[in-house]
Amino acid sequence: MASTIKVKTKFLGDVVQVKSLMQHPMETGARKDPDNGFIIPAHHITQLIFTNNGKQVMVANFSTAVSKNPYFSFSFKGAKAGDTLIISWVDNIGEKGELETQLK
Amino acid sequence: MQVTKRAFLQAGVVLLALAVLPRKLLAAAWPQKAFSEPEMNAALVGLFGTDVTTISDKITLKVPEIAENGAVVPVTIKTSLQNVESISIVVEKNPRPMVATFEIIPGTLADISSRIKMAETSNVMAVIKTMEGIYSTSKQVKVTIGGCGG
Amino acid sequence: MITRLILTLLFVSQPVLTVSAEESKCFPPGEQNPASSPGNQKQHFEQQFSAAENLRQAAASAGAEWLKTESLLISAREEAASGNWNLAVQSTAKACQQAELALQQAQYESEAWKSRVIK
Amino acid sequence: MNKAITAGLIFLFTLAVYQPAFAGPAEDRRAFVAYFESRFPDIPFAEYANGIYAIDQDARNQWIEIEEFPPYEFAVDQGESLWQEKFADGKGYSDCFNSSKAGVRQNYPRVDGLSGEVITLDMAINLCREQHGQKSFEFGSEEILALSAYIAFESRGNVFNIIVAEDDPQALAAYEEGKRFYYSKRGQLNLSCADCHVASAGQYVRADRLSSSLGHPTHFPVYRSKFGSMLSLHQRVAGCIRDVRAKPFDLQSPEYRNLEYFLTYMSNGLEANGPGARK
Repeated sequence: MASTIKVKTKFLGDVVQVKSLMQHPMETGARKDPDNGFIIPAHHITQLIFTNNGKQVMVANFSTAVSKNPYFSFSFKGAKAGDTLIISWVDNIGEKGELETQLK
Repeated sequence: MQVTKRAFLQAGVVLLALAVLPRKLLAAAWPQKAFSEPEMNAALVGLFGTDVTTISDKITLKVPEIAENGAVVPVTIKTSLQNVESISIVVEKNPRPMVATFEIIPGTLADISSRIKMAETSNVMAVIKTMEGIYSTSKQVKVTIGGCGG
Repeated sequence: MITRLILTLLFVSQPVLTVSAEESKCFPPGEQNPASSPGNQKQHFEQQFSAAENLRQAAASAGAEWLKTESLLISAREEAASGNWNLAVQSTAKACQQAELALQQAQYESEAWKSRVIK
Repeated sequence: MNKAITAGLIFLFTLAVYQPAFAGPAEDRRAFVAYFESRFPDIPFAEYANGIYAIDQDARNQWIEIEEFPPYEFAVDQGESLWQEKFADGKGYSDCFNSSKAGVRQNYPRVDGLSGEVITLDMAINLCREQHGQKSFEFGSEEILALSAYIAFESRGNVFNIIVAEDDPQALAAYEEGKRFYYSKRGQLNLSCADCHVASAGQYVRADRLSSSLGHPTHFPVYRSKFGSMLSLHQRVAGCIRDVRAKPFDLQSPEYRNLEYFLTYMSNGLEANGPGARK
């Protein structure tokens, strides 16, 4: 089973740049199913958290207005190659996704 | 002192993190109230306790002039303001204007990018909360009804 | 700014698609509803419908059927089933006209496309 | 004037103005490329592979942002794992595509020597499955889009080289059919592909700018933000057909395959750069 998260990291001097992409429908709860006309219930990531070697480096809080298959990028200092970066998301119905990667 | 208090909290978070990692998410609660407000000022109050922000030219908000597709509008926000605590994206005319808010932890740069949905042509506001205050800058993004997709 | 969004498409000159009343194989909708008896209405509708359906199929086999022709005929059937003869007849007439124009378009295009090839 | 002279004059006149409707494919392509080069003198040839983003700068900037981390990467990953699966007889896709996934995209569509039919990449994927006793995928399904996305990704940078052999009547007939389809007006709006994507390329239709046909097929399949999913070239064409208010044909119908053959031949020399990201 492929992960629901993809990540690319790059060192720029002492800063590491993290780009991430999640596979998630990000349903707003206002959209109708084109097949039957029923409202599709809201289903969206609420929090996306990045933890480097056990230290939280980013907490992103999302509403339904973040695009489908969300993209998020940020940068942080104080990391070195080989550090373990954990990316995890949780959504409004309790589903979760997680990916562990080594910085390079 | 604010800095000390923050450092103390930070240490607490790390300890907690060590205790419950790897599966548990430990962030502050998801700001449900701010995210459900249908009106921009109320959304700002929901998140910051006030809707008053100081317009700052130290914030760079990169958005397209005309969105190719309102469902996927690239947004980049960065700032040279110091002691940044959070960055938020607010779309004035969205049904629920608060789009996302990012906690900037010490060591993390105040420089983020994402892609957001816009219901119609609207001002997009980048709000930066620092230890000193709440700052913002806005830009209009036009959202058009497509023709046939090119 | 606004001018950028205004339709600026300039299409090359187009033939006007028309089928004269004498040439048309479709029943004009006005003559379709003598309302003498329910049996007559049904019979007239069925005649009109099969003329339209034949033309639609001819347009389809020429690869030229228009988007809504079939759904117009489907809704005509539904209206007929509930006894709304006027609506049934109107939908059928519209579908028939579309099919006829589509066929004319295909016929015209069988040669006309050649003049558009970039040389 | 006597009748003989009149007839003679008419004959000479006919000779002078008569031009065969059939120009060779190579000649067609030169004229096609030359048209766009004179229309958009500032756009280098290779840029046409990027579709509308060769023409529209504001849209291009947003596209570049999407390409920072394009959502089609999930489809490429899925396609890779599908590619590696073995069929019941122990064979795999690499046995059908000459052991190599690279160097595939740019050779499709091609004309099958036996049947004379245009074989597109999507069709070749299914033919491979059938040959090895597997059920074929539905055209437009997630699986076939993922596989074609992966194959396109692995073929990136290779240059399109569609062959229409001038001594192969079946290939020429398929090419001519595609060309006829391309230039024929259709639908309630009475528009041909060329009306929008040649004569009006770069112009606005409501809020959208029309792409140029040169380069149309190079980047498919694409991730369409509008749908939040992958889309094949034939699904895109079906969208156009619907937009001119004509009834669309089935995916992988002879009409669309012939059109793809013609269109891709027109784009020979451009790089395969799929999968793409579009609004």
